[in-house]
Amino acid sequence: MAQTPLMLDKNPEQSTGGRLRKLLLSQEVILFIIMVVAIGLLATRSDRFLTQDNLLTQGRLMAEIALVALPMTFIIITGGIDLSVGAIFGLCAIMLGWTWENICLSPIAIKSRGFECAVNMPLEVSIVLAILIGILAGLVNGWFIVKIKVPPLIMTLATLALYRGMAEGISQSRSVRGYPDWFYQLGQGDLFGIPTQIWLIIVFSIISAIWLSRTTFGRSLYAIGNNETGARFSGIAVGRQKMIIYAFSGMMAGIAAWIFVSRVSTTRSDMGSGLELDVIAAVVLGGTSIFGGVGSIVGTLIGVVTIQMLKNGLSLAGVTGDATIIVVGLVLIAAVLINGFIQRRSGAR
Amino acid sequence: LATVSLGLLPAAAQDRWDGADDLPTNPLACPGAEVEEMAEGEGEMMEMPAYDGGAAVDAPDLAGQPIVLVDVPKLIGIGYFAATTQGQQEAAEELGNVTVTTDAPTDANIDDQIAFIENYIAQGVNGILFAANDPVAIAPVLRSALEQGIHVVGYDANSEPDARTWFVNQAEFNGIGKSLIDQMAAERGEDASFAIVTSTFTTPNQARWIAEMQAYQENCYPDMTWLATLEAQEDNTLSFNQATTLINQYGEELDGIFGMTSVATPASADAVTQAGLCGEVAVVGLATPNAMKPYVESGCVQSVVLWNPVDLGYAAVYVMRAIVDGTLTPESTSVEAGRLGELQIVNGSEVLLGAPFVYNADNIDDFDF
Amino acid sequence: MSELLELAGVTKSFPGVKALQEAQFSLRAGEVHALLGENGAGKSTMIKIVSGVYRPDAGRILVNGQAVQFNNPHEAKSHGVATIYQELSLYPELTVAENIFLGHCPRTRFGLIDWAETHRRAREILESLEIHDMDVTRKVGSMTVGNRQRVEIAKALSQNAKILIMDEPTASLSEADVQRLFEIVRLLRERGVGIIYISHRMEEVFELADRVTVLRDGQYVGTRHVSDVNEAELIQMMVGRTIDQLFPKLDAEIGQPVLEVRDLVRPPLTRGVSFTLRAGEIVGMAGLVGSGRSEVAQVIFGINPPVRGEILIDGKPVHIRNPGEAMKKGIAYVPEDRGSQGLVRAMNVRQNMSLAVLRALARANFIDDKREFSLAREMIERLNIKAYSTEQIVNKLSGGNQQKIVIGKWLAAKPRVLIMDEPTRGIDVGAKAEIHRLMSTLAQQGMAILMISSELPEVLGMSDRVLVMREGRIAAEFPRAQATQEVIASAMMSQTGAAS
Amino acid sequence: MTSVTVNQSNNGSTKRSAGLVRKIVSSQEFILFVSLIALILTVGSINGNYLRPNNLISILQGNAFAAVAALGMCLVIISGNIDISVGSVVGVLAVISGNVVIAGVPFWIAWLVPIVLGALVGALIGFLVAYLRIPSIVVTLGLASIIKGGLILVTSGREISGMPAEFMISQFRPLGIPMPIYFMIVLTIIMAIIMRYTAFGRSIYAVGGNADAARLSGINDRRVVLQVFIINGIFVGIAALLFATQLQIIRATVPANFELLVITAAVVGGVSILGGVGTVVGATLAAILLNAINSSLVFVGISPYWMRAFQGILILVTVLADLLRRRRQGIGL
Ligand SMILES: Nc1ncnc2c1ncn2[C@@H]1O[C@H](COP(=O)(O)OP(=O)(O)OP(=O)(O)O)[C@@H](O)[C@H]1O
Ligand SMILES: Nc1ncnc2c1ncn2[C@@H]1O[C@H](COP(=O)(O)OP(=O)(O)OP(=O)(O)O)[C@@H](O)[C@H]1O
Ligand SMILES: [Mg+2]
Ligand SMILES: [Mg+2]
Repeated sequence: MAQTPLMLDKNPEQSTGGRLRKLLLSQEVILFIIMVVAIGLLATRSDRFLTQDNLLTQGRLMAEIALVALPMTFIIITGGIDLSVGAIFGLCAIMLGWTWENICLSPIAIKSRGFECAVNMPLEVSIVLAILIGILAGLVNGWFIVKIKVPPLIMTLATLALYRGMAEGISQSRSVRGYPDWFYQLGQGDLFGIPTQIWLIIVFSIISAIWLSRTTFGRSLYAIGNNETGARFSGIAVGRQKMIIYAFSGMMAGIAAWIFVSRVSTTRSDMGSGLELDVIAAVVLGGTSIFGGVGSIVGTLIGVVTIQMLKNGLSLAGVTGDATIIVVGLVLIAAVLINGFIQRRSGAR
Repeated sequence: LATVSLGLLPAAAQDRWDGADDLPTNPLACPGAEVEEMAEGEGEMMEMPAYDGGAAVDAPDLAGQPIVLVDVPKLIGIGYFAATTQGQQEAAEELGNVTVTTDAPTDANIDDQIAFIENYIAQGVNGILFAANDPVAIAPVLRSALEQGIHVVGYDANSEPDARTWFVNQAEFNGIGKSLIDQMAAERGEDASFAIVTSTFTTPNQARWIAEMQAYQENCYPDMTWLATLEAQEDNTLSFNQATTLINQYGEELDGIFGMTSVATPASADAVTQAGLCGEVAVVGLATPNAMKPYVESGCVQSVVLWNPVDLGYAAVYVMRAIVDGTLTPESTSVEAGRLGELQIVNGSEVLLGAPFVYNADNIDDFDF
Repeated sequence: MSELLELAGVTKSFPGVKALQEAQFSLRAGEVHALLGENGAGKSTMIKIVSGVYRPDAGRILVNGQAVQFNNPHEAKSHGVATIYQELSLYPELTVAENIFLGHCPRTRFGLIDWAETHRRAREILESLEIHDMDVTRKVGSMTVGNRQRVEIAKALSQNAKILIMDEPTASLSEADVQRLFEIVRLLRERGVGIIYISHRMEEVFELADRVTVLRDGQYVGTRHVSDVNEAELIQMMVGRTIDQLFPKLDAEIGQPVLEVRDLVRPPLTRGVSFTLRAGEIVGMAGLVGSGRSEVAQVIFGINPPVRGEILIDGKPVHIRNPGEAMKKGIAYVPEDRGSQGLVRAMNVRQNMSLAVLRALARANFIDDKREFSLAREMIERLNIKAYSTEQIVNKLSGGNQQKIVIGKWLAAKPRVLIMDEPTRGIDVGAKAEIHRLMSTLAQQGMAILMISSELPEVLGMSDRVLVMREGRIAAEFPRAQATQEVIASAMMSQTGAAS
Repeated sequence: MTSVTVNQSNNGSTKRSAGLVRKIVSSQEFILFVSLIALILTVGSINGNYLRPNNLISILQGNAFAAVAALGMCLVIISGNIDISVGSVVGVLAVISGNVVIAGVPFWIAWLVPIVLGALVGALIGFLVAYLRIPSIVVTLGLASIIKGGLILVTSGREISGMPAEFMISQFRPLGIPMPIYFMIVLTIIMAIIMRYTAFGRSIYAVGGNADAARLSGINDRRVVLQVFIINGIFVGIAALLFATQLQIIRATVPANFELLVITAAVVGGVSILGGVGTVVGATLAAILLNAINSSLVFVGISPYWMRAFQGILILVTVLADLLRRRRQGIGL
């Protein structure tokens, strides 16, 4: 195609060298390098750090944040935010335990003191219920954001209080304990010698990554994040997409809550408080732009892992918790700074 | 969604003060004897249940040898746990063959606390001291510590018994409940009406204490009336606002406020002071001396109930040492704890620090934590 | 005669493009100097250099004979350079008055902003622009392109500039507004202001400019006195070839009605619109700014679904509740504001091209890169877009090339009904001719095209039929034969017509 | 909208004043004000004590220092940024000023210290955001945990007490009204004037509304952002001072969820998180309203277990009221 106006000669990105350079300078690669360097340094400080056991345990511990961070990436890419994930997490945890303990199937009723119940609620059903409630909670966010046009930040600030409050109110701040053993398998057990959580992280990450990067749905999220009007004028069902991702966020919060309850074997209404900030930190560290339009699942995972490994590695190196969060804060800022600098230099955006 | 749950409103159990848990209570006998003896008397009178704690699985025998301990309180950065740490260091120095470092999350967050303990298991320490953010949630990780031959001793906030070896109990819940109510009765009469400012309804210790207070009040001071319990997190301003709200709401009716945390108590005292109601509204509660000095000195608060957290930390280290040295076994009925002397063993696997301590204008300046 | 502004050997390149090479330019006090060139020729780049947005890689800038170097727009401003940019740059959340006086509001003696004065002066300026119907306390965000444009001009005037730069100011104005604008420009010229005027509308150049400078592919081609050149020569200079026919309307045989709308209502601006669109037919839609043309288009396209009235496709009534459904019915809409409605500017050419047809391109919702890539290449070729690669971020393309991408994106949807809102706004003669030729061919292939345009020659040149909108209704309809400047213009404005 | 286009034309000064009334009535501030009064009266009718002067004062006082911080937050949000670190900064500044005065420094210097340091911290944030182009949420998230950690590392959480009485500015009660209320009111008025009547105020809206456009029209958007964060820092400093002197003791910890409270106040107050829109008066009213909501729930005897839920609902209601209003006026968010 010699006569095409594509001025191939003038085009840096077409040459393989250019492509390679572009790849090497991509957000994810930079972050990955930063992470590797950090881990490398930490490894020199403690020989317990890069042991299989430790790594597996860390995988277990970061499950909740990782799972919630996936939908958060979607949401932030569309230029939204969900501050209520922590509260939904708590609500789902409570609903899991509460429905299991207090709901009676025949006669259908909410148990009260000395109430005779023939058929109790099966735990399986409670789990499903809890996750459904998570989805519902997410949908409520989504519905108001889309239909009533409440800005995401405000909406989820309000539901942050609302959902947490419901968790407290419904549970009357009592915690539910004593689940059957099979229930703990998920949170405390292994599969092929690897903690179940890690499998879940892998599965959901792959799904989300493909969903975001390879499908029309994913592409439309980027479009929405960059120019919502433009997206709507291009026939993209902006509202529906948004509803979906907020519901997805609620669902993952629910699943994370389930895993968490199964790991710590009790439910409390204050579970997951502050989760939102940890998740957002991981996502932005992962190179997702808080202004929307930019970001990737790979980046987010790197972000999650980096923070987790930092906390763990520093602790193993004998650094105490207060000093650790100082370092985490510094790394967060530094990483984003370096990345932004390189991105601008390479003229990517 | 909201409406659904609001339908459940009446679900709030009314037979129970807000913020009290619903575990069984055993209120102590009504006044007569002195507070201290009562509590200890209790300790002895109780027929000894069997040891129900766990044990470290084939832990190396380090009797008499240096050991490395880690202390994981609920959180770091508050006066109370600064004090327990101080006590631990003191004990470590006395013993000479113990090194203990305190490390914990910066928020009282069970998830983080678990992560910290996991880290120290990986690091490989000889013993773990803990104050649990949640008795059940913390259990699995503690059990895995025991399995890996790490001794586990709790203090301040317990876990499920089998997840640790021993728990150093600062003062039995019913003891605290009793002395708080007695204080209130002493200051504002046996028909006082009072309100409570607590941290959150989910904090186990506070919930226990409130339950025990209720039980004790109901059978010893039936004429007292409980008005309300408000949550104030661990937050100064909120505690202050809540206390102020109570004062404004109940006006004359309110005779006293119970502060259930070292945050709520001083804040309530301040609210009373700033409302100019010192003497009319009593503030009774749990708090560290430093936090209360201004109010005790100004006379707005007569006395503060608390065990000595320094001693608590101190005892915890001695208990741990005793376990390692084999001098504290499931059969023991008491354990020797340095300057604290012999400590009683109660309810199976708990070491009782002693009776709650009452600070007042005379002695409060002797303490710095 | 004194040179107010002089550029020599100015060079500026961006990654992959030499936007300007050794360009030169000069401006005298009290002259209107037109700057011509194809899309991507470097006009905007040049004026952005003059107004301190970009720093030249090489070259000299002289203001009143002294060499200057503008490090930022502020410095340029302080040298009396005021600019109206091609992409409007207003603050939607601020009021008209605030926008006009931003940064230099009249103050009280306490140094606080004097709102009464600000509003008065704002009205004054708008008056001087013959705009009587604009509320200076209204938020700009809620106004039309046309009206925002006016605010832009008022803004530039408010800082009595010595050098006024207008980058395609008339692109979004309808004839009437253009005339008003010209009066102002002439007025300013009297006052001795030097005006750099960029436009793709030849007739404007001849009507307004004293001199004209032509750029091609970033290089200086030449400067002429308007009196010494004719259109053909200028086009020759711009595109390096002659363009036979500007409005190449090929006649297609007109088939069955494809789209029919029956008294469509959607307050406030669509108040009962009916018309029919046949296969192979190009219908032009004229009207004043605010007459509701875009609104009608957007109602049909489902962006603001109608509250009353019906839409028929092939005679069958259809319900269109959102753009997605409109597309399924074979309707495509090329919006008037490419910046905010047409493009996702941070995305690259390929992604924009495929945006409207993603589902079609995809296999089971998985995007098929190959197809997407080839689609992009095909369109770049077909519309002869100046982009160095399918991966170039559209934001960095010149205005005209951006517009071509919007059109390409909708052609990709292979619509049966194509609604184009100001399709050639800001597009150079060459490209314009291409697009018009394209429209003709599409019509020949049986596509039904509704062309909203504020450029009467275009409407006259391209339409089989002309609809004239006024105040949300179809005021008149003319077959090609009877359609003339005069009848249409009068239909646009007649009695209550002229905006207040 | 078309109605809007009617009432311009140069002659109508009367029309304009009429328009003014309508503007006020249909403003977010007005809505907040009305709902505040409505709330107070309803609760008052249920429990008379609620209307006692003391309680009304407490309602104003409760969030006064949060309101002060919210004023700064408004600027930050309007300029298109956010500050997650207010809580930590307030915490650390309070401790510092406490220690300073304990160390025997004259109390008025101890008053200035947090304000000056606040400005410096603000300058740092502003520099990172404006000149190194790190998104403000990242900077402040990071800073929050840095400060928090640092605070614990240094103080290990020991309370500070024994500050001299003349230092306790929050406890002064000129005319029987607590000092924080004066601060809240005066600062709100000052900010309102700055935002409406100074070029700087305008340029904040401009930068928040369309930073590129601002740059093109010669506004130094970076300097504006820097200044915004410095001013915010000053307000945070003042809030810290009020916080520090509120009680006889200063706890060396970060006030929990303080940033959430402040941000909520700002956005409920009608500041669009998208930047470019908002009023400071609204934020102050919102801060007061939030506190009123808390205490009123106690007064009407809502089960404390359900309080947080009700707070959430009430916040949502206020926000929705504002949105409907915007809808009616056809103002996009
Ligand atoms: N910021 C930028 N980065 C990279 N390339 C750019 C940038 N701005 C302009 N260009 C390129 O420089 C060339 C000139 O662009 P410019 O906008 O000056 O053209 P123009 O004459 O204004 O065209 P039009 O009439 O369509 O506006 C184009 O090829 C464009 O792609
Ligand atoms: N005099 C006016 N001042 C301000 N805004 C106006 C005025 N007249 C109409 N509008 C606004 O313009 C919009 C309608 O313009 P619209 O773009 O539909 O008309 P148009 O004929 O398509 O004009 P354009 O040539 O800009 O496409 C409405 O949103 C209306 O609020
Ligand atoms: Mg241009
Ligand atoms: Mg239009």
